[in-house]
Amino acid sequence: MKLLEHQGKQFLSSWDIPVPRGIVVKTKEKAKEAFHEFNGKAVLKIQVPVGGRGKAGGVKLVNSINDIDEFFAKWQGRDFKSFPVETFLIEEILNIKSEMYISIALNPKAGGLIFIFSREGGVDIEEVAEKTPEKVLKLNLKPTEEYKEYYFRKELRKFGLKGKILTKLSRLAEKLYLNFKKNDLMLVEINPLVIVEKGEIFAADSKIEVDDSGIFRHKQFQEFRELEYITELEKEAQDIGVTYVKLDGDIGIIASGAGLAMETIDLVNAAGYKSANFLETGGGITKELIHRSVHLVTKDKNVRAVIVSLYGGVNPLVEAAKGLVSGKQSLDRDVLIIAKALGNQQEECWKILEEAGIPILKNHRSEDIVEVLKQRLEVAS
Amino acid sequence: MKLLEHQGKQFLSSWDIPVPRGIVVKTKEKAKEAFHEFNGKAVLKIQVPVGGRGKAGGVKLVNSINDIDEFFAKWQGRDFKSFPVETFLIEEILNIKSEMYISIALNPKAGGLIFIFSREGGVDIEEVAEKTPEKVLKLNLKPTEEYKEYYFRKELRKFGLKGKILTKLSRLAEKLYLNFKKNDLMLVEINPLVIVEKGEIFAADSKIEVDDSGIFRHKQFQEFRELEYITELEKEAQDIGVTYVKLDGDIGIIASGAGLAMETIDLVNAAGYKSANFLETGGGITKELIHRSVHLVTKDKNVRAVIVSLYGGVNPLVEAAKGLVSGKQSLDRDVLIIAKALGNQQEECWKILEEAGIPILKNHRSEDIVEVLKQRLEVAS
Amino acid sequence: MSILLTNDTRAIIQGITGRIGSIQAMWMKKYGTNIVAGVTPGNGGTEVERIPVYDDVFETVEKHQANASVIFVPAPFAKDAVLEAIDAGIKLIVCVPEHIPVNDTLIMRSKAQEKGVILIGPNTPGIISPGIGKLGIMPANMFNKGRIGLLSRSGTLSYEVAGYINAAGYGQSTMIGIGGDPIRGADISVYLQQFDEDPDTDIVVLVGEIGGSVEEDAANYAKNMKKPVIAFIAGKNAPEGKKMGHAGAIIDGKQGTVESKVKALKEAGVIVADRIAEIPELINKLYENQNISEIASAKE
Amino acid sequence: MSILLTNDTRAIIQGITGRIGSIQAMWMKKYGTNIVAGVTPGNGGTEVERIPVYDDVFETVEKHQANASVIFVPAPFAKDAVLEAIDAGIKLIVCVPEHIPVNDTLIMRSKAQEKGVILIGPNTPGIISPGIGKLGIMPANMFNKGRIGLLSRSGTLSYEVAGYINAAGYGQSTMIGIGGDPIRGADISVYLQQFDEDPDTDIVVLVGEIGGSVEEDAANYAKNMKKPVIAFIAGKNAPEGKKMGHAGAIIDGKQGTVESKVKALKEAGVIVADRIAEIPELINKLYENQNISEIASAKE
Repeated sequence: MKLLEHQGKQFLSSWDIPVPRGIVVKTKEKAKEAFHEFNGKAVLKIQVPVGGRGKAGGVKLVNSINDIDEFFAKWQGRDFKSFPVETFLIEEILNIKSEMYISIALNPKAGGLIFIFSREGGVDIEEVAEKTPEKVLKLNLKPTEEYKEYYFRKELRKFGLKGKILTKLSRLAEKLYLNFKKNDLMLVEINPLVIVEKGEIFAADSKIEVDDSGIFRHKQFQEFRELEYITELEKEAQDIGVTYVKLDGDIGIIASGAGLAMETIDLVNAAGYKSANFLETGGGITKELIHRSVHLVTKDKNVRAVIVSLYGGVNPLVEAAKGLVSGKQSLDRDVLIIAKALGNQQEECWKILEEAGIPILKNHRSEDIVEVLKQRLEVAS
Repeated sequence: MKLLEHQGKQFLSSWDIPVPRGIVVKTKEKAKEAFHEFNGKAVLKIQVPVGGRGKAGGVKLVNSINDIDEFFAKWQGRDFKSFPVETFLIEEILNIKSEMYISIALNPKAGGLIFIFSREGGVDIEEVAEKTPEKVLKLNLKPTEEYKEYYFRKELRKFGLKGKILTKLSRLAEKLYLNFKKNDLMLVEINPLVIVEKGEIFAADSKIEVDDSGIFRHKQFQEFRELEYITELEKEAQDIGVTYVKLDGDIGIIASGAGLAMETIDLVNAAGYKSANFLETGGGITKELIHRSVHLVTKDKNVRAVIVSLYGGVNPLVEAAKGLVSGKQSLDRDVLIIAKALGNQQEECWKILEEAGIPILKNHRSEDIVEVLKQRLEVAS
Repeated sequence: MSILLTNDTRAIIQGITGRIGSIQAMWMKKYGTNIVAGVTPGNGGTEVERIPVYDDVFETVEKHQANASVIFVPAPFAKDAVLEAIDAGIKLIVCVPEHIPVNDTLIMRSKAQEKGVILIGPNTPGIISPGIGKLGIMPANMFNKGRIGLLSRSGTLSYEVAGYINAAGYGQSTMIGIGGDPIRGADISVYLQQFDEDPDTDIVVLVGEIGGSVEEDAANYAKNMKKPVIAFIAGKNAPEGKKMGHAGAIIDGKQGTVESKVKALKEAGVIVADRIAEIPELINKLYENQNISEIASAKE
Repeated sequence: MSILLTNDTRAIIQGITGRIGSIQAMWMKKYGTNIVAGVTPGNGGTEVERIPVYDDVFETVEKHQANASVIFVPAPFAKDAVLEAIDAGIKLIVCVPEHIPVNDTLIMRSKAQEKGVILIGPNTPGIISPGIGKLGIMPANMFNKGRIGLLSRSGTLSYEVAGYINAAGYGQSTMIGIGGDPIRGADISVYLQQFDEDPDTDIVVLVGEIGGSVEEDAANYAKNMKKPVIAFIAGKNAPEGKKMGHAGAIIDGKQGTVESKVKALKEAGVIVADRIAEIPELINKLYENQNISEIASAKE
């Protein structure tokens, strides 16, 4: 789960990390009202769970009510990278002396965490990292060790930092590290980390990603979960306990594994069709889960056919078959559903589907199910 | 800081460890009222921060209002091992199947913690441990390791435990261990740990000792600190920031170190006098601290003389001298005060004391200060 | 022979009394897997599928010389179950559950590596050595005994690939689902090395997918392998994996796309299949063109 | 020579800019101690008593080859300061603060032992090698150079004993306050061994007190020492130390009283003084009766 900037800053602030004074608004009117508290100038930012908004004009210095009107004209009701822009953050202007970069992230390659710091932060940090890697501190952190503030202090010192600013940064690093572990995060990133004229540091932006699998042990994120910035259909998928991803074709895909789903998409697309979405069921399939999944993938009215591809390991294929039948029968429109199922209980499963008139492929070849799709669609048209 | 039984049980309960249903009362009337909630029988226990009350009749099964009258007649307003009996706990009777012993304690010898368990708990646990050490599990726990529930399970299994009761105990052990570390405890002990007929476990008693030096990072204990079961003079000492221990003679002792205090007591007693108390100043002496210390040790009206023995390392001897003078001058009665001071700034210190007419010994010999005491007291009488 | 799961394997099932654990115990036993015991704390002394159940893993090592374990305890408790197995001296652990917090996996992985334990998963269908046994949830009828070593990030896709291999008349020496989570217990190189040294494996088939760097790591190891490796990467049309903030880009650089993986694999001499259906043919060619052991020695 | 604090010592002061740290820096420097640097994070680049201040300990090791540290940071931060010194490669650490949580001390002690660091304290006056230097808060004028090794649980009592030793015309090779808390960094045996091996120490004087088991541990080590040991135990009339619950009794058995300590020491061949004032006489006797090196070799 990705937190929005203002949500992330709420956490940073609760960890005693200074953030600029800011107000969250949903409407232009509220933005104008809030603007009065910022002495005639402020920064206005769209709140979306994805990067790149700065370069797209989603972050703007506003000096007047006019500027606010313009910003809302540009953004309100629009999408940014397919996320509807619904929330805005209006913030005080910082007296920037320099911009740095700091983060703790999961590092799958090393099987641990990584601490990244650069004295040159901002939107071009990737470029800094690529062109002048010597300017970027990357420290792998072992999962079984406990790193103390002095460890970060020692390493940051080598980048020419000294005195008050050094200890401010090392303490910040330790806070991010401890809270990363304590809260089951995948990423906590502050870019830019702003040093103001007086030497104080501020988190001018915030990117926090929470490990969905760890949320069960963190009440504070369970509330955010409710507010998570996802579509209605993604919410429904969460509720069912499946993963749903929208694409832009007309063939729906339900598969009992992410790999199988991706493979099916590739084959559907290679055959000249386009996938409308994919839904991955994960392990514990029930009749109910499949029933609701069928309804979910067909909510998109473009969907004219659905491929259901299942392997029965933990999944009871008989349950799946029953859910598929009841799901199809309760749809309010006619959608072609074809299935492929192998594994434990495969014969019983096939029998149920055949009796309900759902075409069922009895081998492992996903190429063949796409072939079946092709034939059926050609027949239909 | 030692928690009283009912305070300790409050914590155990907050860690999801079952404790018998109980009510804390201060008066006989409240006890009788509470008794009605226990179906005609209950256990009544005096609440004191010291062991041995069971053998002294401080824990009693009561079957009637009469029993309660008797118990209060015996205890209310009395002392137990010099602690005034002020609070009582009335508790439900458990249907005891067996009594076990479990604890986690600091083990200075091994530089770590120790987990102790015995299937035979109760008041005679020391005897069990001495006579049949094979019945007592003692596990040293290293400070840098993290012990999991399965570690305790594996070790407890070797004592013939199995199934539900085994995992109940191993989970209990893990809870005690984790909370010991988390809360900066010195001891958490449940004796007896009662297994009732249905197989559930209950903490029938509770001994928790908190590390005073760790309390600053535990808000929950700071509240208890206020309620701590200590005398008025001990509270005053805590407030000043010194250690005060009451003895039963007539010579007060103030020393800048526990060892020096003990040595002075030994010499005073060897010379045929008896020490009334000792007050250890610890490190950061101020004028104020010594001033108040002089008042504290002389609050006991038996005190007819005070020996003040100081070494100046961190302690500024000049400050001490000023505090001694102002302390003595503001006393409302005449008490002989003699001093011995060596270390940094010793000359200035001596000068102040001499000018104020306080006898001052200028060498290291505590035997000599006792000699001075002797002479002065003989002159006085 | 096979790798990791062999005739010497004496396996236990942690979480055997659970809903999934008990059903899977039945399937694993039915398949002939040498399951010597089960563990569910609190249920010691009972039985599941005539498998004796103990309160802790240590006891199964003492009494049954257990040396492998498959984990079916719920995700929140999986870490401690794995640590218990490691501490008890188990040397092969198959961690099936999905949704284990990544911080837990980091700890499991570190401890396993420290003690020389091979930890498969988490979020894995497990390991199957056809004809010998299976530790995991894969349907046994998807796999045939043979001389192809199969590694897959995706469980279901491994069944699909095995189907193609079987249909072509081949089979698997061992199939391992390496786990679908971002962090895995054992590195891919561990499995590749095992297959490379296994006298009963001729060819390794690797089923990868977009994201992460497993395939790049595999390419790196494959450079020095004696045996041929065929790879397939799923996800050409999958939406781009979201990088984590700027940090993701700084750590990974340009890795993680299908293109970068295919490039790395090809440069390492790995044969890359464009579609799964091509795999049998590629195997055929390897067997036809020359004796496999010659292939191996030619690369040496 | 002396032990631990010698002419090779290059010491730093952690917490040098604090109220106590800066005053004590002055006293230590005045006494001639080789203080090469101070450390207070955030104050790097400044000076205290003309001692250069750095932001971290590592830098003092790099630039000044520091090998010893005395800690004056407040108790809540002492643990991390000690761990920093250990990680930076410091080999002798004197931890002065009192009221350090015992759980913190346990960690400091473990890490120090793991890395072969001698950690004196916490809650110690420190160490002084008269004529060479002092790391700690003891008033220097209490100690004279000489050939008696002095160990004490109590700071102030060590000054008292040193006074008696000086008055008799002797002095100290080194005095160490081992620390007044229940848990100490270095075990008493470490110091006894150092004194036993030090060519400039003839006799060891140990000042103990009731409670704990340090004196029993010392007795145990003294059995095999070459040099004579004189001990004094304070607290005959002190109120009995409170045992911690039943656990205290189960752990310690009958240890911890003056009687048990005196008994253990005497059985180990340690000379026990009944009063501090007796100590000079006992030293006299040891020197008079025979050549000290003969005493040593006789025990060998």
